[in-house]
This record gives sequence, structure tokens and C-alpha cells, in this order.
Amino acid sequence: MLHLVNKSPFERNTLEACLKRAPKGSSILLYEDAVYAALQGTTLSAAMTQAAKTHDIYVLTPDLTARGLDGASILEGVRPVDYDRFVDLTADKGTVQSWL
Amino acid sequence: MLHLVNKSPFERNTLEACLKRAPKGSSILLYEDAVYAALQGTTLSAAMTQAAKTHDIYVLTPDLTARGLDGASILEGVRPVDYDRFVDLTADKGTVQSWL
Amino acid sequence: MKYAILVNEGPFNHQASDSAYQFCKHALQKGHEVLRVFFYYDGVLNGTKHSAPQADDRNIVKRWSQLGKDYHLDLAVCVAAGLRRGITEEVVAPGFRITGLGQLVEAGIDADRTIVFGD
Amino acid sequence: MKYAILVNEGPFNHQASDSAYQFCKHALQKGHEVLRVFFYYDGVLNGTKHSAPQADDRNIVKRWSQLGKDYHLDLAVCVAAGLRRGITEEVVAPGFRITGLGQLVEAGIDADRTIVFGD
Amino acid sequence: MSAESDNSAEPKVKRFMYVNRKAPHGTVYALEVLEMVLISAMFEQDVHIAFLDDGVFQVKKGQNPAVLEMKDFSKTYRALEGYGIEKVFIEKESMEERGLSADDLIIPVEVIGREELGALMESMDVVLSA
Amino acid sequence: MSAESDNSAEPKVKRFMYVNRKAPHGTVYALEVLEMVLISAMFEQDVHIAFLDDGVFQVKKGQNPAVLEMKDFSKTYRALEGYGIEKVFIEKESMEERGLSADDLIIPVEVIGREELGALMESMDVVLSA
Repeated sequence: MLHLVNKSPFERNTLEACLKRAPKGSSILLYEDAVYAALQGTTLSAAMTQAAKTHDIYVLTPDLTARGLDGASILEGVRPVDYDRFVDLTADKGTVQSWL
Repeated sequence: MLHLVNKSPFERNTLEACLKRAPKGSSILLYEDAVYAALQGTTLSAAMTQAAKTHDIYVLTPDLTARGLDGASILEGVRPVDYDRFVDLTADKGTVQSWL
Repeated sequence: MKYAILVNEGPFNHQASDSAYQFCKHALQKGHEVLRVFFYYDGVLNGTKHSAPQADDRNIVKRWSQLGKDYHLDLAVCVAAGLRRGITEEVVAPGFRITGLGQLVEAGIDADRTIVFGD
Repeated sequence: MKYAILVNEGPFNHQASDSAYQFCKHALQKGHEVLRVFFYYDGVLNGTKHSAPQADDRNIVKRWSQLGKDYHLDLAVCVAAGLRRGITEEVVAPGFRITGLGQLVEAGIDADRTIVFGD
Repeated sequence: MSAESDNSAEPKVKRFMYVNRKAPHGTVYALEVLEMVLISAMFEQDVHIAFLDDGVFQVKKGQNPAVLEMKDFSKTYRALEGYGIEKVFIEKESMEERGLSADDLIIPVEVIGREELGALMESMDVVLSA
Repeated sequence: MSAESDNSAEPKVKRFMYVNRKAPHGTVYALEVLEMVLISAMFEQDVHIAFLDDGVFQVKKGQNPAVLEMKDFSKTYRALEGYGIEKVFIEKESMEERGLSADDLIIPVEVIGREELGALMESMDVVLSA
């Protein structure tokens, strides 16, 4: 299963809601404002580093670029993907659930 | 000053954002989905009871009624008001700030 | 008191427009003045004449038009935000007018209180 | 893969419509099929022909129409959600059609993947 | 898993889940999800409804949005059974966090633990959320 | 406090604050607040702009929404000074929580503490937020 999260974890509870239910080993793609969750040096970085050990966490590169963030500012263990890989993930991982 | 908060504190950070900045003694009105912040017996009740000691906290009755909540389910120290009192509060408390 | 009201969200999807309406209605009934209701962001969507909700639901657009008529309210829809979202002269509902964003600032200057209803 | 796409939010106010568009474009370019793009909730607002954003901005409505034309996409606007929000036959943009909510369920049955873009 | 390569003459029956995470009335999502659920009943699919996070407030007893001139759709949840929709779940932890118990609910629903809900979600073919 | 009973011939000058709490690009609010700010400059009011919470990301350097075919309005913040808008504040705690420093910002802004920002908000006549 592929979980999609699109809101900033500083503003909304959707990423937390997803992490509470998504079984270990499932995949989570952060896109739109959720890409801020993948940043180094924030109050959430430690929790996200942990989450990346139990889940496959991806982050959408064009949404990072749009916001002035680059690969170097991203937490280790979070995998940058472009839109083509986003499409591949939806094909490869089974049912897609959006956490809205 | 009167602060307005309209989102559920379980979903968004607006009430927390307001409480972090609103000086002690200022007034906060909870309306729309923010009325859930005034409920007894939730994981936020203790924090809200504390907040009601440093700020004047009001909750909009029609928004409670719409959601199946009544005065008996509301935290002590939070003051129920109707729309007429909402209007009065905006007149009495000075500038109005909406936390969106 | 003289009020300026800013509505940030469209009808139905968010309660913001309902709350703004209830606030205006009660303020007017208490004898206060509402200098202008300004519709910005998705708020411009309150100004479409094509909204036709189910019979057992409130008609948010008509209700604004009626309140505007009853109290001679200025229901101002932002032209730039409206253009983005397809709220133009062709679709604007009775009692609403399309105007510039400066009118929001003006209302904020003239009013005793400016209140924002949003998401 | 056969995709069904659900768009929950209108143009500009939320990125949801942009993301859905980018996803569809890339999926189609990779040779996948998009069985239907269904516009529900405020998503119906993507279907207005009156949207006219500034020249230096993307035109989200026209872009959907063009993608629909290029790939023979079914751009389906929910009739009930559209009525609430003023998206009716009078204003619907080229390439979009107004239809019932059942068409979303049908698309979900026929597609390999259903993906929701929202707020 | 989904019936990707199902080319048989059997009508497809997929596992649909409607996920409700938002409070009612502050936004229209609860109402419009319900309209979607009712229509989905006509398609003879394996329909599941889940209430979690603030979505549990959607099935709170005693709602009266008429005081705000808003539509009272909460009674419609009672009609779900009549439409043959019986797989209705509410998350235990979400209720507890919000001080709700089964007695507070407008309809009887199956109370399910967080982990179990996560596993149920994983078993779906189509997940629709708002 | 507000100029409630100001009947003099002097033009009214009010203290306006535009509050930015939301990240850019995920929603349009940042862009449309900026359009509002630029227009307000024509009215010779005492304009303040505050960036706090996720709003601090609005003035992050190096934004390039063109990769998503979206409008790049971040450069417009640099024009504020030319419009005579000089009271631009960013909250220190919000930056720290998000791992940002003054070097990351597209324009020089006054870094202000949380408590001080709360007091500044209290001193306004009109607060516009989105």
C-alpha cells in the first residue's frame, strides 16, 4: 500500500495520523506542503528519522524545488522521487490511500 | 483584543498558535470546529483548563448545539456565548484577530 | 460599531461563509453597521448566481443577496481573485458587485472593527 | 495501469488540482491510462469556463481541457456538488461534462488504482 | 489485493473504504462523503466506512445544525443499514482521545482498534477520503 | 487602540498587520496576501507584515515553483521596500523550530521573539489573516 500525505506536519495532523495506522514496512510519499516533514534540523527531524526506519518514506523532488529546498537539506533515509517515480510507486505498491 | 479560533485542536495547530502568542488576560472565542477544544474528558482538557486560568475563553453555543454538545459537556472556566454576545465581545475587546 | 467583514472561503465547503453571515445578521439586528462585506480568496465563490443547492439546504448565495437588500449592504467581490476562479460579471449574483482589493483596505480604515472569516 | 483520479479541491486555492494534473500528465506520458478524472466537492470549480488568471500564471482550467483533448480524457464534474457551487451547464468549460456521482464509483471499480487529490 | 487482471465474466466486487477523518459542519466533507456512500450502495460493492480522528464526531448523537440554518444530515447515517451498508467502523483510540463512548453514537458501529484499522485499510482495493 | 471616535480632518492612519502563518505553494494564501499588501501600500497606512509558524517558509530563499508550472511570486517580497513597506517581521521561534536562520531568507526582515510578536499584534487596529 502507498500512503500519500500532502500537508505540513507543523500545521496539521495528517502525517501523524498516517504514521499511527500505516503498518510497518508500508510506503509513504510526502508531497506538496508535506515535504517540510523531510527537512533536517527541525523539531520533527528526530521523529521522522525514526519513522524512516519502520516505513519506506519518499519525498517529491519538484515540491521540494518549488519551496527552495534541495536534496542536501533532506533527512537521511528519506528517498527523493520525481513525478515519474511517483507514478511507478502507485503502480508498484498496491492500493493508494490519501490522508486528507 | 479578541482572538478567534475556528478549527479543531485535534486537527490543526491554530489554537496552539493563538495560545502561544496571546498575552495573558486576552480573550479567545472558540467557534465552528474549535468548540471541540472546550470538551471535558479529552486528551486536551487538562491543557485547556490551564489555558482558561490565564485567558478569558469563550465558546459559541450554536456551534456546540449543531455538533450535539451541550453546556454540561463543557470545561469549567470556559464561558458559553451566543451570537449576540459574540458581537458584543468584538465591540468590547478591541481589535479582532482570526487565527487561520 | 462599524464593521468591515472579510470572507475568505466559498459557500458550503467551509463554514466560514455561514459564520460571517450569522455574525452580520446578528450585528445588524443589534443596530450595528456593516460597512462592507468583502469576498476574497475562494470567498469570491459566494457571488455566483448559478448556485442552486438542494431544496432542504440553505441557499447561501441568495441569503447574502437578501441580507444585502434588507440592510443596503455593500457585497464586494475582489476582481483579481474572481478572475482566477471564474467569478466575473457574467455570473455575479444580484446585490454583489465586482471591485478592487483597495476597497477592503478602505473598509478596514473606515470601520471600527475588521473581522476575518476563513479556513 | 488504469487510473481513476478524484480531485477534491478547486483551482488555485489549493495545490490539489495542480498535483492531480501533474500526476495525470506524467502517467499518460508513461503510457498508462486515465479512465476518468472526477471532480467532486470544491473540485467541481475546476470546470468553469470563466476562469481567467493573470497572464504570468498557469491557466488551470484550460490546461485540464487541453490534456483532456490530447488524451481523450473523461473530465467528469459531479452534478450535485456542482449545483451547490454554481458549476452548471451554463458555465462548464470545454471538454468537461456534468454527470452523476455514480461515475466515480464506476471508475473506482474499473481502474487498477484510484487516487485522491485533496486538502 | 485489487482485481487487476480479472477478465472473467463475473461482476467485479471490490473492497471500497470511505475514510472519515474530519469533523462535521465546519466543512462539507462529511455530508458529501455520505452522499457518495449512499450512491455507492447501488453498485453492489464491498463497502466499508471508517470513522477516525475528528471523523468520530460525525456520528455523535444529538446534532442540531438547524440552529445555524445548516442541513442536518446526521440522521442519514441511520439509513445506511437500509442501503445494505453494514461494515461501519469507528476507531477506539480516536473516541477515547475525544471523550466519546459507544453510548454517544447515533448508530451502532463496530469499534475497532487502531492497529486493526490500519490492517483493514491495507486490505482495501479503493480508499476514498476527503 | 483604534481610532473609533476620530472625527478630525486628519487622514486616518491605522496600524494594519498582515499575518502569514501558511506555507507557500500548497495553498494560494501567501500569493493573495502579497497582492493585498501591495495594494494596501497605496493607502498610506502603517503597514506591518508578520511571518510566523509555516508562514516563515514564504520568505525562504531559492524557491522555484516554475518546475511545477506555478507562479513564482517569492521575488515580489523584494519589492516591498520599494513600496515603502518596511515593517516586516519574522518570528524567531518559528524559524528555529523549522531549522531556518536569517541567512536562509530572501529579504532582510526583523527577527522578533514570540512574546514580543504577541505584544505587537495587540497594538494593531486591523489584523488581516489568511
